[in-house]
Amino acid sequence: MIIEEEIQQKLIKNYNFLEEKIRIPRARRIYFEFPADKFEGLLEFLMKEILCNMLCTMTGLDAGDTIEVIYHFARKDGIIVNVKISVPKDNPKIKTISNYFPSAEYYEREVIDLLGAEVEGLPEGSRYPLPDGWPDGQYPLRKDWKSDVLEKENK
Amino acid sequence: MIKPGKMLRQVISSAFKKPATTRYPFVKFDMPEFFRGKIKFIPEKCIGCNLCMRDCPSNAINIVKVGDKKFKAEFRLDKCIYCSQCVDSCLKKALETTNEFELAQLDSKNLNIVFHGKPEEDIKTET
Amino acid sequence: MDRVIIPIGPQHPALKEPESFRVTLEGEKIVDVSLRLGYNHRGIEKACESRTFMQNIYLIERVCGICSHSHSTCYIQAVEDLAGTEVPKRALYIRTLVGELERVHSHLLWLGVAGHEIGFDTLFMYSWRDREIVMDLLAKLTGNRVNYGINTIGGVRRDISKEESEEILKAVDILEERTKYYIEVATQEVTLINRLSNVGKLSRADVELLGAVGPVARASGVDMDTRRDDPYAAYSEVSFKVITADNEDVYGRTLVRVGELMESYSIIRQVLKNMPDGPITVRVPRKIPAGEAISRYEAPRGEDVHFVKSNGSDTPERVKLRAPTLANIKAVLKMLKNYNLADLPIIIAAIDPCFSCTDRTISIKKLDTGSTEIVDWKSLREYSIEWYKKRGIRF
Amino acid sequence: MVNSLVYILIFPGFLFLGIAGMFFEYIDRKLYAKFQNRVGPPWFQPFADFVKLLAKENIIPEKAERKMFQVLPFFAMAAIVTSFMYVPVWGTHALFSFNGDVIVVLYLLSIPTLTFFLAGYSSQSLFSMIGAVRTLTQFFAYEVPLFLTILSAALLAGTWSLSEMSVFYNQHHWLWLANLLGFGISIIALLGKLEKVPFDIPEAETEVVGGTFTEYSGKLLAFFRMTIDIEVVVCSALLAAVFLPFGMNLHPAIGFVLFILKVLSVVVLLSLMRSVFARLRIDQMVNFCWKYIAPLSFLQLIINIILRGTIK
Repeated sequence: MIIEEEIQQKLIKNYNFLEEKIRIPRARRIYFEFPADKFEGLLEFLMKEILCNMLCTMTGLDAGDTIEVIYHFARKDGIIVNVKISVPKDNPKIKTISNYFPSAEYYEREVIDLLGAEVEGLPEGSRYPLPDGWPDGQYPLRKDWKSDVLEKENK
Repeated sequence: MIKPGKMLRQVISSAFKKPATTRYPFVKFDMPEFFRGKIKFIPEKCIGCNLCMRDCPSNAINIVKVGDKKFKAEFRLDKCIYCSQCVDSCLKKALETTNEFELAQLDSKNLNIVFHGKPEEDIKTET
Repeated sequence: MDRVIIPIGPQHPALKEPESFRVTLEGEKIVDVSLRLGYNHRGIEKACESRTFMQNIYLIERVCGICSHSHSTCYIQAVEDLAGTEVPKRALYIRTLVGELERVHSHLLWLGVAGHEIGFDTLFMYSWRDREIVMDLLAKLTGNRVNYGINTIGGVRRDISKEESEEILKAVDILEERTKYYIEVATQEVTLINRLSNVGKLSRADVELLGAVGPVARASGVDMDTRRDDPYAAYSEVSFKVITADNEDVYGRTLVRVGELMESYSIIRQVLKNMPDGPITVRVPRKIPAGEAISRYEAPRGEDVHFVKSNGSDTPERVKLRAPTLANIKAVLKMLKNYNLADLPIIIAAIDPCFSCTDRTISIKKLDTGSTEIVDWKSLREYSIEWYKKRGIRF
Repeated sequence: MVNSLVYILIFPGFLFLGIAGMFFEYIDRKLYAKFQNRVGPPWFQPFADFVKLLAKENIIPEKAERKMFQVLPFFAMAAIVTSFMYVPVWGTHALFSFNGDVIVVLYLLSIPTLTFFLAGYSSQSLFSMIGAVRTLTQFFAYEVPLFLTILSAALLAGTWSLSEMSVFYNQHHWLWLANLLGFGISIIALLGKLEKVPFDIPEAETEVVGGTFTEYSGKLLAFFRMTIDIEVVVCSALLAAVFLPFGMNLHPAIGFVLFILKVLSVVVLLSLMRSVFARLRIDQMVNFCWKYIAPLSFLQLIINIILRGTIK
């Protein structure tokens, strides 16, 4: 747990509002929340100082009034840094990180399609994973979304 | 060492061997004893706790009470995914897996199997 | 020279699953590729939200047919993390054993597919024949050839007897001999080497930039393996080498995979030798405490990542899975450029793609809105019967 | 008139060649399966495939040139059947022969390849087009060595007629051994001609779906497949007549059995070759043919010129 604590110290040193907010539930797992508007700065800090040079994946979550996006960054030695940002549901705008991690493109498209987030700066491309004829405004992973099939079966 | 036709020797020798293919429909295939195949229900042991119904990932089981401590089980084999979680969940071991795996049917109605607790007359007199 | 765009997929013999590559060709040379994923979206992540933690094991196992143990173990590790379960040692060893057997079967499968993609059908038939040994073994151990269903929250469902472990050791001996033969073939057969080497180059820098994982990364000299970096199950107690190669091409990926097969045999032997006695499962309450957990697993194809969020009830709030293929897909697009059309199948196959892991969506049967008409299975069948009737063919 | 009809329809025309083609296809598939430790198809499988395809609907793409598309399979078949008339079967003499028929046979044999190209081209589908271009590219690579080796055998015999070549080689018993190198080369070239692994590049299914035949279905495909089957017999018979010319002037029945055995040995060689190699890329194939096979066939030519000089 020594390296994890070092990372914690480094993060708190740079962003003192994170004090007491970083959770390390078990070895090699670090979780914290972060304000969305400062995220880009943190990203560079994570890449340069903490050597998180791999993006495991991105998770989109519907948390009631907000949409949460969790970025899972991995280090070479197996430590995962999970950064959660939240944006309001009525204006779900996040900035793309595909200029830092090209592999983020598909994860971001997933968040767009399934949760209705807007990703600024993402290059044009085909949608993923929903079909082209999918109606606008239907976001399957939002909690209030129900497919017709599921409704029928429940009756 | 690079050479063409490395597999030549084995290719020729396998021409004189017995083929590895099992001639399946003509030769019966023995599934291992604990293969997770069709589910068997033993009505005498069932206490109607409905744990299996709750744990089934695909809603394939329906246990109906047909009389005092008597239960009828309906299995939808077309819905079943053969995970046999119900067998694990059952506290009284009223469910068992069999290694029967040839379950294809031409009519989907035949995939609905029902295990009665007692012969039909018994149930009628009781209810 | 004129450029032509040819569609590889959604239906194409080179792809075992529907996925669409649009390839721009200049003669036989590939100059550009664009990709459309999502044909296999089955909505598993959404479906997970309406099932209990227990039921989800079987759902997630069915994300993919080949790496079913990988996905279910990865998910269960996250759930056990949340519940704070101390899984019995013996259960961890059994998980490792099944995981390695699965890796053997997946890599042998890959070897066969790779052989088929370059028109080497004999290799395909031989390696799939040998794969049957592992498949039968898995059926005997777990009760099914593909969806093993060995995992349960808090342990495993079936124990391994003495006779079974002897049987495994015997089978491993046979497989080891066969794998040595395949290594010989891979390093000596001239047509195979000609087709595989210097194809689909991906430099080390590109691997790190594009986030490729698994054998693809290791074949470019990147030394990463979740089994060693983030040990789970019993991997911290067995010794094994992480196989890497510096070829940076499809040939390197082949060598890494057959090398990993040999490592898997050694891991299986160690696991069977050191397997401790004891219980195989502990009871875990149905309701999992609220929280978030992320879990990683080195699937045969690369790193598998699962994220589980619980809200304290018996159903998860969110389950997110990332299969290795999605991480590798950017690298494929990069690898394909400037190679021959003939190399396309093997380059795509070299990442061992599993598109059904990659996509996971909703079965829409009827939605009246939208531009396309979505027809359900029954009316589609009626339509086709009608169509044939008009042409005088009756069923 | 009746004679010609019998020649064309029954022997050695469509019927005989069709049956022989199916028989050798069965042998090839069964052997290929045996080499791969499989069971393989039953004996009637090629015939069943043919009948099944005949019963299927013919689908012609809207964009395709309808006439060309429909005529080509029969055209290819006619060419290949005609060429067989000049190949000696049991005796030293073929049904028809004249001085120069070697060249006619070789050209008639290249017509099916050209029809495959045209078939791909007139289907107007992308995969067919790529397959068609590949067929043609490959054609230029293997055809020269094939021609050279057969012509060098003819050179040694000092005649341009296949029948007279047989007569010559039967008089000079051991001279056919001089052509063994040429036999090897022509087997490799034949793999290219018959589009079999490692040279099945034009119809590599994992790359270009069905190659030239992507758009073909039903009866038309059945006839194309029949053509390929017959091509195997005719090409093997040609190689057997040129490179394995012994025992030609025995009793016709023995000669016929010998002919079948010779063709069989060529077919066995072909299926053995295709089970131990991976498919090459088109550039590798052209390279291989021009770098190794073509010079070797020139060597055979030079050897035969020298031999011819010493015999006289």
